[in-house]
Amino acid sequence: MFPILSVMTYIPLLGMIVILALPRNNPNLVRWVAVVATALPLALGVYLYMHFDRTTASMQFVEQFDWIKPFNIQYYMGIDGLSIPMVLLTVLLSFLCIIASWGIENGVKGYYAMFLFLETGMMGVFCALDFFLFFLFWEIMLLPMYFLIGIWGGKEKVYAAIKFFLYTLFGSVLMLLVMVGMYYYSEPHTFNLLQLAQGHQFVGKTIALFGYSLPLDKLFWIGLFIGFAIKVPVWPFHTWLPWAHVEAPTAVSVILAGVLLKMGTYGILRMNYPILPEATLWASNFMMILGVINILYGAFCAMAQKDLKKLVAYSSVSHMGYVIVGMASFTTAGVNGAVLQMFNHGTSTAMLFLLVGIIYDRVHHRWIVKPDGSKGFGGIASVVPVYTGVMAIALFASLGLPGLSGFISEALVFLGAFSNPKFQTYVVIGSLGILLGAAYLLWMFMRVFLGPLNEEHKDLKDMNWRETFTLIPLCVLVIVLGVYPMPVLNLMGSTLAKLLTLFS
Amino acid sequence: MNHLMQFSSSLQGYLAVGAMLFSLGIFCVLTRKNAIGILLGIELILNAAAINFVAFSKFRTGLIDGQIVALFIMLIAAAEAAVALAVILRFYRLKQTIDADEASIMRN
Amino acid sequence: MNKVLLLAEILTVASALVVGFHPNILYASVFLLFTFCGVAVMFLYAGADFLAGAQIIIYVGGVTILILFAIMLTQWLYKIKLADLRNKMILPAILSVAVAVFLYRALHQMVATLPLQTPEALEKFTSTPKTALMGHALLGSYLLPFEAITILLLGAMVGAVWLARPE
Amino acid sequence: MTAETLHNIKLLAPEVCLTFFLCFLFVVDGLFPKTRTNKFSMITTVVACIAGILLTCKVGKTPEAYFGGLVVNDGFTKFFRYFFFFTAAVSSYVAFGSKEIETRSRMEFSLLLLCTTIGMSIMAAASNLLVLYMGIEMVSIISFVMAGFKRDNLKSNEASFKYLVFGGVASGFMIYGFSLMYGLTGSLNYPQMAAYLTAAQGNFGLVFWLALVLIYGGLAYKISAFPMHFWAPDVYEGAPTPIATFFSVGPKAAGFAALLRMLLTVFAVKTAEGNWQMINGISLTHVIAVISALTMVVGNLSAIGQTNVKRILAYSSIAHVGYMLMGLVTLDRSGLTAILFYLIAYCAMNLGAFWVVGVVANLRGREDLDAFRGLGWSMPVLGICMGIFIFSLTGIPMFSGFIGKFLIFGSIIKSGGYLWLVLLGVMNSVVSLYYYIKILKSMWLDRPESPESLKLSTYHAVGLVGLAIPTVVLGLYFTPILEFAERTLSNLL
Amino acid sequence: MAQQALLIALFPLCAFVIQALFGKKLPRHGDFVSVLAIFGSFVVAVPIFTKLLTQGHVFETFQVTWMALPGVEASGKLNSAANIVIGVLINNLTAIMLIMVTLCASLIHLFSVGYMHGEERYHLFFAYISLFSAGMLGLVLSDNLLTFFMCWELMGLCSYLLIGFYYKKPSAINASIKAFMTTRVGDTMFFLGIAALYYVFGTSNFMELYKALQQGAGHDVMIAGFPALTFIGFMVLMGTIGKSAQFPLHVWLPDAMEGPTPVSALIHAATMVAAGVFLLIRMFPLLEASHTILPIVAYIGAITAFLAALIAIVQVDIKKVLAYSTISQLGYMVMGVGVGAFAPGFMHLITHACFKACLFLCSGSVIHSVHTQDMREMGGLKSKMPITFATMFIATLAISGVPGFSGFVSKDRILGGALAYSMEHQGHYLIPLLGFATAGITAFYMFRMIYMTFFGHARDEHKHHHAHEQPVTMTIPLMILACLSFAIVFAGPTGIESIDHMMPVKWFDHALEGAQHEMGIAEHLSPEAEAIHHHAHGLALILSLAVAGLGIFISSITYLKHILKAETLKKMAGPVYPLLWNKYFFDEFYIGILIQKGLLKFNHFLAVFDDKVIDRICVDGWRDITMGVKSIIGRFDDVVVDRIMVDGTADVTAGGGWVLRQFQTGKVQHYLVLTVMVIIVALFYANLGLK
Repeated sequence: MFPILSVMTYIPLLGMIVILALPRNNPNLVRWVAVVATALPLALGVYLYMHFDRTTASMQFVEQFDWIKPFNIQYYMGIDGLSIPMVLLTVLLSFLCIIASWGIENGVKGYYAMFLFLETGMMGVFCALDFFLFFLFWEIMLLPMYFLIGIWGGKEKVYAAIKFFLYTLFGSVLMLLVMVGMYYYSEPHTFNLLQLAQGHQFVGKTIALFGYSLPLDKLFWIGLFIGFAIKVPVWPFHTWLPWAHVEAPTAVSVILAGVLLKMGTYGILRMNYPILPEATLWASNFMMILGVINILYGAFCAMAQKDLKKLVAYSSVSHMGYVIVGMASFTTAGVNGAVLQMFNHGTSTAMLFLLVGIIYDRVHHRWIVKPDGSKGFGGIASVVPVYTGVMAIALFASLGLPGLSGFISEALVFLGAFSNPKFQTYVVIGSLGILLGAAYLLWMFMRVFLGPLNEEHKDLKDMNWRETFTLIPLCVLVIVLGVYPMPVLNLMGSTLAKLLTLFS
Repeated sequence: MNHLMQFSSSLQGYLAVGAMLFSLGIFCVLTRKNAIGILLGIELILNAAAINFVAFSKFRTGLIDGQIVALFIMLIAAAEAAVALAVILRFYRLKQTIDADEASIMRN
Repeated sequence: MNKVLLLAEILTVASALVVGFHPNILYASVFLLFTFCGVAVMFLYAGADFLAGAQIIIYVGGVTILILFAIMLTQWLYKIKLADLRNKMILPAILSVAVAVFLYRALHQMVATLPLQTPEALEKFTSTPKTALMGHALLGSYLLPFEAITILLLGAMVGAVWLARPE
Repeated sequence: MTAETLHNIKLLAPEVCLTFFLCFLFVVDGLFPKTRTNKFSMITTVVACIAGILLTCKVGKTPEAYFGGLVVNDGFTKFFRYFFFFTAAVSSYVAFGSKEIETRSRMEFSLLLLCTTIGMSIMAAASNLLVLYMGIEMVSIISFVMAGFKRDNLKSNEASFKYLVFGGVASGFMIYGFSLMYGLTGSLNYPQMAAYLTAAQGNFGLVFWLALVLIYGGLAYKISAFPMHFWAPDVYEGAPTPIATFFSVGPKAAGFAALLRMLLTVFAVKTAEGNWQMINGISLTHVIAVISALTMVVGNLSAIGQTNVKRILAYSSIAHVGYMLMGLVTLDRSGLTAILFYLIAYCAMNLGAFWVVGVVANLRGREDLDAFRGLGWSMPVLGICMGIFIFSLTGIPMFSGFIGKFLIFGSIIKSGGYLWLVLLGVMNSVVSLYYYIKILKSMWLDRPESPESLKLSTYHAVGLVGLAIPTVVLGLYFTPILEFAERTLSNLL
Repeated sequence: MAQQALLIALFPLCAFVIQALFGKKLPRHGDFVSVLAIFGSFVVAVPIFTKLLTQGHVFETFQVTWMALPGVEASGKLNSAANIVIGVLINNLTAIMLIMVTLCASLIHLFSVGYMHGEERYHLFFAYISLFSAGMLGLVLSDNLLTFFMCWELMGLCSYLLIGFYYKKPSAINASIKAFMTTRVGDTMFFLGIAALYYVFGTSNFMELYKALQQGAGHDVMIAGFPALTFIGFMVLMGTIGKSAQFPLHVWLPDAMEGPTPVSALIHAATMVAAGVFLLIRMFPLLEASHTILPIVAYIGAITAFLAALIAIVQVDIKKVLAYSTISQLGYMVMGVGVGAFAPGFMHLITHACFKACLFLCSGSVIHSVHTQDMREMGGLKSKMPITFATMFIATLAISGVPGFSGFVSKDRILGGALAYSMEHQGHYLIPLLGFATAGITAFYMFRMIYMTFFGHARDEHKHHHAHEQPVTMTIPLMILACLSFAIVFAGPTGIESIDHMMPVKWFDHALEGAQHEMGIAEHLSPEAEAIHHHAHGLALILSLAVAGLGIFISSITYLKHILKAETLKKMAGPVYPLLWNKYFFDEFYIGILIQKGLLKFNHFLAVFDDKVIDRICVDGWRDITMGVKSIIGRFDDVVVDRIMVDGTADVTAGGGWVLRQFQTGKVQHYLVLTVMVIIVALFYANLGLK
């Protein structure tokens, strides 16, 4: 069988090698190679979408063979309903970001090489079904990300990059421990995620720490959760995010917000849920509280921001809170909503970041209110109407306006979460986030786009064809999925249904 | 006195002298500011070990392997002293001093 | 006979004390020589006749002279006073005493329990000349270290020459 | 010469080869002083490789004791001898292009390097206290000279002096400890010592512990573990870079070889399932755990805030010793396999990292972080290789350093105890990123102040890539090495 | 028919898409697209309405699965229990709403063609109102709360866009954001209500809900400590409060008058604000089932009606007067639903839509003509704009509750219902009291408006001079809407039941009876209750006539005849006047205290907290701790470890290894001291272990 997932994963890597071999003085060639190297996975992604069997919860397009025998490590790739939306998101956003990065002028080779490497890592994470392989890809992503932020980022790039790296590494070493622990405490020893998920292996076992005997599965759960929570990011592990998002170049912010954050929640659904269902139930209350805190905290912080990009960054914190809430609800609607929200947030935030990047390219600042208190923008709707229009769509999608994609997922999340009698109070509190989301986004919209025109920006140019091209697919997705979400929802239904049987 | 003489020829006596030399060697190494002084301390420590080996060779095993070790200790001490003095002379040539505390450009 | 040994031991320890405490490095090195001599006597009484000779030749004839040469070459050293050392002596002294205490306790305990040679065997051991035995051992069962030390000495010599040789 | 002696000498074929070459060098140099060139180093590399080949061809494969039990030849010894020859070969290859080693001192350099290599081999093979002492002193004394090899350089001289004093005292402690151990057990040979200790049923008294502590002092000095690590940063910083490269890998591994062998054959006995068990009355695992923890904490924390890259790497090498010691805690095969694997991984990545420092030192004449500024952009191969080494040292997956840590942590988790140590270990690897990344930051994230076109010579590129490739490959596929390490351990005598 | 009915919403939606994408390039900027679309909707709505008229009853549904959310049963089979099904529900209420909305919207579209002529972003205006119409019609057609809510929000969006249509005007954008946010408070709670409903009944479909309620479902469920039905009812009520601008979330509506006048007419008078009431009507069975909610609804309505009416008295902006009157009238409707006068409430919704649309369009006509909204600058326009005057006067009569006009019919019935309610339930006398008072006040301020605008002398000659009657496209809608303000359209020529029953026009009542039957709330009153109701309605008729008359009378003597000076009234009111002028300080409270003092402060606090506390202390904090330790250890050094630390440099960078690095003094003997110390400690430990 054609190893489609591996091909999708490694084409960018191949592209990276080709790019590194190209001469330094021809940036356009480098760019086109990158376009090809991301367009091919995108095309294969479309193929996947067409041929994905929506009726089964089992793994599809599986590739499995032994890799490291002594540890029973396998090269095991496959996708199910949980991974495929993420895979599609990854290939789409990567492709768009390559195009959106056309304006990078220095170190073009390095930039695109790193970017393609990043795509390989992301694809791998979503396809890997062996914990070791997963972890490998998980960490691989860190390296290009560090360089992308650190080299092509903004003023505080170095701090941001190091912070990102340190935080994530902290999370991943915990994950490493859990991985090793799971290997040795499973019978037979395995890293295979599907095998680990069989038979509630870790329930009732204990491990000693400083003389205390701790329940193994809960310990594993916490370790994994922290590892993933940092990526999501769940409060209080979120402080890397504003830095990384703000300092990163536009396309990298898009990938960060669009794909990387999802890895956290994906990981929780892929590992914590099926492998440690008892511990997951045990921790559901805790997750729910964190989710609600995320929603509110992110929203409150976003409201206080003066930097456009930071605002969007904090809005991501808030929106990822919905995902956590949905996941923790253990209801069909909630979990479906959560996964859908992962996809939808990917598209809408990608739009927002792209848009912020576009304006930043033009005026080289992003202040809603400048640090000295004067207006950063104001009234630019009249000079850049198309831009404003697209921004409005992104914004309304983000704040969950019906008819746009954000609403569906948020609605499902809340419907689901409310259907679990344990969590109704949290949902009531969390719903404040809907309100606040509208508040900070509209307030931002008002201050930036509406009102009398700030004369500084009267010569602002509207979007060019390239920028429009990057945004159109996302716009279409946002609207289409807002009206009819089934194209994405039906991918995941069976898988999530099966997942939920563990908790009924 | 007799008792003392008894003691001196016993294993205890040898070990006691070894221990004294060892302690004094440590003291010497730690206190001498003079680089050569440190070397003296090291020699004391090595001699302490040699005494022990010789003593155990006689009282404990009755074999000469302990004495062989002592011989090697001596040889190594000589080699070490040669290298050490070369280093110290070089040190003196570069710094016009052999104060061990002066050798602290690299720290923290 | 035991008197000589006792005297040698006292000489050894006393000289070592001087080595440890005398502010003048020259005196210290000269007293180190006495220590070595004392140790040589002790070796002799422990049945290590060859070793005693080697001790005199290598240490007294070699190492100490080398040291004295070095001191002469760096004659600035006469100026060192005890006062220079004193302010750093408290902690090392405490440490050394602690080491000594531990050694005492340990060795005391050890000697009491250790299976030792019988007096007859001791006597026999002491009276056996060791030179031939040592020679056989060095070229027999201890050939490897013997060969190794030649390489070591070659290396040390080459190295020392490289370091000490003027440009 | 008896047949037995010949048999014994055959065991030493590689070392004899080295010795012959060493004497040859000495003689040639003495006869034709004008012939001194850098090529000596290259020839030394070749000779070290030949020694490796001899080791494969001439040395018996069955585990056996030689020289009446003074040394043993088993997989373990062989493993380390390969390791040392490789290290020596790489080091002299590095030295070939280094300006820090003067042309006129090439003979001395090669000679001393080979002497040390022979010493390390002896250390790894030693099954007798005297031989071990010989080996250690051989490595130490020659190392003192090597550290001060740049004889007109203050730092180098200072390094040499510190190394000398510290090493002299440490070996003094150790030999005193040996004497006590000899007195206690009545033997110098490991098997007899083990037999006595086993028979003593734990009634050793304080003197045993005293001897143990003192012996540990000597060995810890060799591997620069806590509390004998103080010399390492100063010496590495002062020593010429090719020599520091060698120090950070070779003698350290030799120290590990000695430590492991002594621990496993004297203080522990093999159990039926191929693991080891401490002799009754000696439970050192807790102590090892504490030492390991302290070593890595000290190494990692001290490295933060350093600006000299060589010093950073020196501290990091201390930290790595801490990680490796973790593998000893459980005393089972997986842990020891992990240590061996870690050594291999560490060898490649650390040699590589030091090499890069050497290249920069040649280029700029200094090796602080500023000297690295923007070098990634002017010399991408150097930058990429350094990235690989650094990430590997940090323990990021896809690189061999990660696999090393994975195996080490795995072995402890498997045993079910010492979870705190593992936690500390992973936290330390996070902390380590903090200083490692500073190097990469300088190389890639900072731009060079003035654009300069630099070119990395093919000679360096070949070497660096040659070390980077195993670093990556071992990170992705490590089965053969793992099996090799397993085999190595399985016939430990 | 239900499928075709979808076209009603789809036409404007398509118009929106066309306008938004290509409007600028179309001839006339595409206004015809929108107008034709909404007329198309009207045309499609007409057969449904005629069916209602002819058959007295319509009921059609059409459903599709929108989201399939498979669940797994114990057997491992997938099921579709959690699927989300949406569809169209056409019943009597729908039919009436559809015809009303499409008609009003069509007329307003038509009016806009003239009113907005030449405006910047003309095409977008039409796009927005098309989208709005689509939203409203979609809401009316929805058979479930989820799509209902989506359309509801969509209207909120349009409201936001249209209020802020003049986006360069700060007041306009402030008003738009205020409107959106205020309604969103209600919306959020409404959504929670939907979620709760979904939880309790497993559906959000109206018909299924009614059925479940009739079977007594949902009574024993608790949500967050409240009985589920009360919780849902309250949340639904909050939705209404937000959307229909009820007390205390009414603040946005007057500000919404910043939008173009047709928008005010369409959204903030006729349709969108009525959606809240429509929601209450749709959910009436649930409200009734919960028992505790209805009185709250009634009080909210009554209080809103009264307070808003009072504010309207002091307004000088013609649109603001109408805005407050809208709030007040909406209060009536809500009160009507609250007291159980379900049919009159709905009727008032419809009648109010017509006459209020008329009023707004008239005011638009006036504004368009004199270019001001301040009534103090108007006056004497009667002769200049006769058609406008006539139509506006008719509508004013309707709203004031003059017999023969539509407003009278519905208002009288609501008041009757309120009175009956207070008779049935002792203690609730405040509801009818406020209702009647409001009726009087309404008459007063409406006539005040008419008098100030059209009668008397021109207070601003210049503006008066330029005033002129509007073109036909604008007057025709006025006339049609004025015609709909007559009582005969809904009930009978006078609207007084006892008179009209001779020649009954009973279609509305029939339709409502059918609807009530469907919803399971058909009243079967006991004879006593019947008597009370009869009695109350009689009394209410007299009272409402009296208060309306009184209001008109006072207004006339004050503003027409100037017998009573407005200033005198102001003085009589005393401190009440400033209270009214400042709209009870609601805005100050919300914006000044809640938002600026509370929310924003909190946000900044959190942002700082994030930056300073979490980041600095928890993440970078170890540095600070080390810095602290540094000073303590610094002293320790001098005494104990002597010089080991002396050379410790003060300029070492702060870091975790600071302390450790102090041991690395560079002096080899220090190293040895430390080493020996450690060895001794180890020995000590070993010694202890031996004992």
